[in-house]
Amino acid sequence: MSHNVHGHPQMDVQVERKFVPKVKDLGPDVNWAQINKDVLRSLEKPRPVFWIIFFSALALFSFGVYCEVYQYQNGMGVADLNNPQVWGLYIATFIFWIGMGHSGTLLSALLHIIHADWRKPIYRYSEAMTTFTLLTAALFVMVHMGRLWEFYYVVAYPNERWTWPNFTSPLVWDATAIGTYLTSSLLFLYMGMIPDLAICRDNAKGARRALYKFLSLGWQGTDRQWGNFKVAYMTMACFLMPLAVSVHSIVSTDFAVSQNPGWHVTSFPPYFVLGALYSGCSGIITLFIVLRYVFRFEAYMTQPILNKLIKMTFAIAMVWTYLDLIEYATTWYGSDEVAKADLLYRATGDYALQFWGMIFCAMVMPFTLLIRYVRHNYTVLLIISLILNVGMWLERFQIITPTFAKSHYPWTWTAGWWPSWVQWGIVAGSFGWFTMLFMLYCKIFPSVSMYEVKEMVHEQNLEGKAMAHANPESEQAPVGLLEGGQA
Amino acid sequence: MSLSNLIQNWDSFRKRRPYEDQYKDAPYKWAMVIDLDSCIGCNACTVACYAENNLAVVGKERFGKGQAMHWIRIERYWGEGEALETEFPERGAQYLPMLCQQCEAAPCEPVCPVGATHHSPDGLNTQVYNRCVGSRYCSANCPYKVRYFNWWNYPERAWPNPLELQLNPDVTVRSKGVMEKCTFCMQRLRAGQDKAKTAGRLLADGEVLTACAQACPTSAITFGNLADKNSKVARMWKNQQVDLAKNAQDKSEEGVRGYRILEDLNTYPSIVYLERLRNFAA
Amino acid sequence: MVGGSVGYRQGFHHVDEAAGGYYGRNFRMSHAKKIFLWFLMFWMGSSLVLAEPFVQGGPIGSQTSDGYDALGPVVEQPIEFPHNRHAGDMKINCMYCHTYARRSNVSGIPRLDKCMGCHNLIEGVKDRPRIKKLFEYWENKQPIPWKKVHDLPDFVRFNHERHIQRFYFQEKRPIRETCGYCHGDVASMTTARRVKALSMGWCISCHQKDHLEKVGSSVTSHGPNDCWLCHK
Amino acid sequence: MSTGNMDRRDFLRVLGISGAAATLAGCGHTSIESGVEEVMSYVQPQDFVVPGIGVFYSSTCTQCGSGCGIMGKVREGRVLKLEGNPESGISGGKICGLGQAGVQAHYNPDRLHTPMMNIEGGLVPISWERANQLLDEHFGTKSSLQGEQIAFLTGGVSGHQRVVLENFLESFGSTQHVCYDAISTATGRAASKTVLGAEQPLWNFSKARLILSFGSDFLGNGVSPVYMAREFAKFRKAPRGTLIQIEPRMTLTGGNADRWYPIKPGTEGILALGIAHDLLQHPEFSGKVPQEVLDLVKNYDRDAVSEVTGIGADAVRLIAAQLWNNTPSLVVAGPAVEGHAYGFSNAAAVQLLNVILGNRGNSLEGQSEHPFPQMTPTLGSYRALAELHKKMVSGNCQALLIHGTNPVFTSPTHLEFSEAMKKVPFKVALVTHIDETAGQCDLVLPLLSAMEDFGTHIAEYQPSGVELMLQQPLMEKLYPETKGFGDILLDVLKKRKPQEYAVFPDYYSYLKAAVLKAKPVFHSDEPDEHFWETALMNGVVKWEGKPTDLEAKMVPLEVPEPHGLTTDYPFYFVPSIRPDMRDGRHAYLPWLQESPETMTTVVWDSWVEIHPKTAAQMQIKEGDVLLLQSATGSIQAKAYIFPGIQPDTVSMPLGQGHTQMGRYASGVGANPYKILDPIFDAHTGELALHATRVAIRKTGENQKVVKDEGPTNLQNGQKLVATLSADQAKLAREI
Repeated sequence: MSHNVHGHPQMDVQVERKFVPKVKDLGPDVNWAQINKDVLRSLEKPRPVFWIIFFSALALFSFGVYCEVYQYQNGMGVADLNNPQVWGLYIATFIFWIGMGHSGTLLSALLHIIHADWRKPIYRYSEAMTTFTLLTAALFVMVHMGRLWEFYYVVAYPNERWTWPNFTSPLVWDATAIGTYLTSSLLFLYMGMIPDLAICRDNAKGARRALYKFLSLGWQGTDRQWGNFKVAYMTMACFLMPLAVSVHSIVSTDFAVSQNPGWHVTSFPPYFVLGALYSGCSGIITLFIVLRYVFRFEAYMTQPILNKLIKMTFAIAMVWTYLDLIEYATTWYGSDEVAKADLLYRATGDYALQFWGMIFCAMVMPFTLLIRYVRHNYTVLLIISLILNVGMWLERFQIITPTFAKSHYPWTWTAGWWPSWVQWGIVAGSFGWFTMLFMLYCKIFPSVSMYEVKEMVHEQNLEGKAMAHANPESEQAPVGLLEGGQA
Repeated sequence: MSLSNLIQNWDSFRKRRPYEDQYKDAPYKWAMVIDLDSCIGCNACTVACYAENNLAVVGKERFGKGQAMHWIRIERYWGEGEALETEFPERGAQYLPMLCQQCEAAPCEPVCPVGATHHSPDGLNTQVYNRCVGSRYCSANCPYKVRYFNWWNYPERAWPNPLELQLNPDVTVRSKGVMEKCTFCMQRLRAGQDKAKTAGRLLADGEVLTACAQACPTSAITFGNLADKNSKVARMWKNQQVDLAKNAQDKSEEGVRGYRILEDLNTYPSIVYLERLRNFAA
Repeated sequence: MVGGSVGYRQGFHHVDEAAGGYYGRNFRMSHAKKIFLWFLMFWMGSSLVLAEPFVQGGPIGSQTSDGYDALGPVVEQPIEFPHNRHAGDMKINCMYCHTYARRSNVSGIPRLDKCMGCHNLIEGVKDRPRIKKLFEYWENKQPIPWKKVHDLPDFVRFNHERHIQRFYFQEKRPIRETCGYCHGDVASMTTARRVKALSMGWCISCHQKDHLEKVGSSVTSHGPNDCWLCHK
Repeated sequence: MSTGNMDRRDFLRVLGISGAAATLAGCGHTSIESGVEEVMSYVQPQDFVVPGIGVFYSSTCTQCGSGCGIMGKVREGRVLKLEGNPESGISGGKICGLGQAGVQAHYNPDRLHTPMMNIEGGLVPISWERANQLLDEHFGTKSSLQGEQIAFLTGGVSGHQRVVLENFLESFGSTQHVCYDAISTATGRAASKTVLGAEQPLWNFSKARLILSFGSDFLGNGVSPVYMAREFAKFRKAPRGTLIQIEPRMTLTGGNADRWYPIKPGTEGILALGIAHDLLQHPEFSGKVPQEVLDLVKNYDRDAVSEVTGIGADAVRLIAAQLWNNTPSLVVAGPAVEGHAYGFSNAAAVQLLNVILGNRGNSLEGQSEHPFPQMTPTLGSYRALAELHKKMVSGNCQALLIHGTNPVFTSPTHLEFSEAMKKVPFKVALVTHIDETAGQCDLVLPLLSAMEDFGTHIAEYQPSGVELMLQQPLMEKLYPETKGFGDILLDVLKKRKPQEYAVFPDYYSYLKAAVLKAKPVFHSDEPDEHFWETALMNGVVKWEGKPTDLEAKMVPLEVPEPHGLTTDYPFYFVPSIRPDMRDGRHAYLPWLQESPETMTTVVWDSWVEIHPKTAAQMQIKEGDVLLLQSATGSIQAKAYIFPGIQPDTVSMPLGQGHTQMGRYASGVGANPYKILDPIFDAHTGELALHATRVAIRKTGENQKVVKDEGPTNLQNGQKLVATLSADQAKLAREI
């Protein structure tokens, strides 16, 4: 029995799967009314830990703001950056955040296109994660600029100076790509929420009601609206997928088009994209566990879904590991002596700890996901997913810092350069900023897609009936059942 | 770089630079020769540069953080390989005045997001301070690491009154957040070129010198116009068998000692260094 | 405003069109380029709000008597120098007083003994308050603390010499037109006031135009296009 | 007479914020402004003054005694930059970093701008009226000071300043012009005088094929570094000459050597005799060499020399062979040779090589005769200070004027100079900055900077003929309360000798009259004004002269071995002289502080150079704070691992460790003068700078050494500085 009810019947698969007893993604006792109730409750009364998370994020963010203001007023020098070490943690963390965003798109767009229905309870927050990580990444573009008050010079627009940005610069591509990606992600997130916002509107009072009313754009759940919605949503999804791939490819060109040893690598675009998906997936696992607990989403964020997520993460981790090893191997048997020296320096030099830390966290740790206990113990899984992301952050760190530390020109090598507290403060602040935004989002908007979970429940029920009655007609879902307007 | 400009000059933008005879019809192409056998490492050039180009004195702490602003620095090496072979540097030290190489295919230029650094018609890497947003990508991509960033707001503290009266009015004092670099004393070139243009002629060889070349007590630095085949610098390039548009030089003659640093990175620098000589019989 | 300068105003007319801003030049472009430009502008329409506004006239001040928008504020000078008397009524060449313009980057404020050279001999006006002030400065050997009216940003190098040489000496344009490109018709003002945008785009608008190389010649060329020409 | 002067002063006036002057706003002022800045014009300038265009004025650099002609670029009344003056035979249009920094001495934010008086142990600003009153009290017509009771302590002074200064002393019947130089070469000069017949002969690099330098840093801080550097560059062109440098610590010049040998400090004379021993084996010498000399060198065979000096027997042979094969050669000695208890013999032994090799008349000649002996530079020595010190201690010195030298900072601890200062009732310092010595004076008078004052200078080293260098203001004075050195002395003289000096309203007019008086010497028949204007314009008046013959002789001498190392003090201590800091008088110039010392690339600090091998033995890492203990005292500095040093030697640069002299100098580094042992040259009585022995102890602290060099100082296989064998290069074919 395919999960796919209103699409295309896939008889052979159905036949095959008949013999595989499948755990259902959602429990049998989830009904529509319950969905609305659970999700809407998340907008009102989360567990107290929500406030702990929110306020510690706020505090972290405030510290980051303080650091940034300090840096803004005194100059970038407070970050202890110097002539070869021009980028420091800012660009490393920028890539990290950009990367984080990609999995949201993977879940919401790619899996939507291929009709993988298990994504439905978790794609909404993943998409939100994409949006907010992009916002955070965009912040780093600003933070790292020496004159951030002139940031608009990078944007192509007609102006009284008659100047244009330099279109050959990967940074301009970056700015364009991120801008497009952010806009599209935001739009995609918002579009997907419209039917749910209508539910919220119908259940809210006062200012919230006004907000939802404004945002739900008069959604009534008519056939015509559903029809248009589905087409638009699918179109967006198709548009977003290549965009996501291009964004991190472009970010990788920041390095790949440069001369620096260790950066001048042709395999960088896929390597970066996979790295992005990898860190994103582990980020989703983290948030999965957090949200599940904080908003009491146990019924929707279930073990079978998590299991699929973990499988996907593991697969991506392996491809990324492969690409990473490929990079080392090509450097090893290549003829670029400087790049070789750079690789050796990464592994044995001042930043060896970070290098081997990355190897351990991002290459070795994924294998723990093979252990059933790990997959089923949420605390352990939470820690492991965080470790994976630490590994991915270290990966970005060791792309940038050791290369600057030992570049082509020996006179300007730096030994043991280390960022100042201001950089750490801003990096920490960015985590606060993201968490704060994300938590606020979950508090204000439904972080689980109600209408799609309802679809899921309906399909599961149909499946159940199909199992019982072997009734092929059940594949045609009654349109009315998909209406989201009523509670 | 306005759009119409871009469209009009599309062909020239598309062309891979440098190419043979690129500056054949150009009035100027500034270039340099630095004779390492003449350089005695006295630092006159660096101080001259501080005086001419309003370079900030950063102080001990910031110098220690690697935030010095010397557009030209004298590097002192003890050996060529990875270890000093002898107990003592028996053949003296190796001095290298390192300044912006004004590469023809400069790695810094294409990566600047706002085009603050671009290639001027007379073959210089320009840096337009007020256009710079401070992404530092140029510096990240510069193999010679000769771009210097204003990590601090030096105008606030580097020239306490009345030191600021010494500042050269022809050179902008850079504030925090912009990249800066050697300009081949463009303010001198510009003034000279303008005068020459008014007089309806081109600059004569040696009429305008960079501050470093003018100060250098041993005249190790030769500066001039490579587009003028009769200039001293052009003759030296030819004599030393270095071609601007090549990334590997044909050295048919023996004993020529001109070379460009990190030439294999295809940067096509505008500065030729002449190998240091040592009498190994001594 | 003094009569008889109609020719100048006509002369200025096309200049002012060019100065009229960013979009003013598009009608000269080829069709394809125009479409491309419009498309680009449409595409980036949303970011237009970020553009620094191209201030055409704005709220500052009224129109000057010759019809230009006053773009700068009224600047109070230590002596209200009547340009209209000197350059307008008496038709003194601008460079008689701003003597450095043809040989230096800066046109220079006239040295004090330049003023005295004439005014020592003009008995008729010695009792006027402005002239009295002038004599006061002279007797104290004090330079007059004029205020800058056309003060370009510090990172800009504008070379008066080259512009005067090119347009006044080579192309033989009238001096009031040559100076008036950037300064407006000062001959109609008392103390100078900024009437031209003097923004980068405004400079380029002129640099991109073809100008005759010499009087009587049909060869044209446009201004240089190198960043470092004007930026220092 | 002085109207021309006043006119010039008018257009050297600063125009405040004018035309294109104020750039300090930098990128701050990013859009067009109206009515914010002021723009002023001159009232009555000369015709050549065009705003926006710099005018060059000639002058003379006073940063060191080399007397380089310079040109100052003046714009809108401000001097912006100094260049070499091509008219000057010494600078030839070139200039060193120290010279460039002259503008910073002028614009220095810590300059003294009012007279100061010591009241209850602290200096307080006073008015000139009060200062003049004090001067009048002590030096006026009613002054009871006589003869040796008054002394004038200076650094190198030449030209008319020296004339005025000595006339000033003479008006009291005093001849006590004491000239002190903390890095004096008096010993070397004496040795050269004895052996070669001239204190400072002319070195004709152009005629020499090989230079053998014993510790002479003629490119960095010799008698005329810019001239020497220019000549050295020619020496390196075809046919390329060879430089062999022998010294305990690699100097800037040593870094340029074709072959560099580290030698045990103080054994240079022995090595020279060893080389002489080798040379004299050649049959050409038989019968031509005095027996005393043969007797002298006979014991210095290669092996014996090698054992003492640490230089291999083969190397001795090789050096001798090189000298023999490359005549004419030039053998020079530097501070490393002189600074020992027998520095004189050491230096004389080195000079002996010149005599043996017959360099006299080829690469060595005498300087031309001097038309103005009264204006030649006074050359400082330590002994002069020591003698003054005796008088001060005995209470014979009643008034002391100090100018251009800083003995409290540079004299060694054992002299206890500041104690002696307390015994002098009236001490006047004429300075631009309050340094350690001025801080202990009773009256401190603010001088005009070198960019504001008139003067004439004559350099010690005159490459051809004699050049009278003119110094003139490049700018109106920054501080109205400052006064010229000559003016201050002239004011006193006018009171004491009105009949001679009352005609001169100021030092400028005195100077002009004096130079014009010398016009016949220059065989000029130009009108006075024209002669004077031309002289000012060129910045130099040249007196043609020819090199003279030297009377060289082979002097028998005794060169003892240096006193060895003991277990208490197991290291030779070599204070090095930085080309930019010299004895520390330039430490207040930020450009020089920030300019890396070439050999180590360290900035803003003092450091102890130590050989990697020694460092490894003692487990010293770069940045370890070391305590240097001599018999006299101890100081602390960071270790810097330096391969160009003899392993038994540690070295520290002079010039840092100021406690006064403004924000850029005070509190930077440590002062090695304070640990120098009281060892003096036996012949000249000069302080032996290189004779101290020290012990090193780690303090356990490690601090970052602030330097330009990165973690490696090797090229790592990149072709950065390539080296070619000299015989493969085709220099003659080069352009």
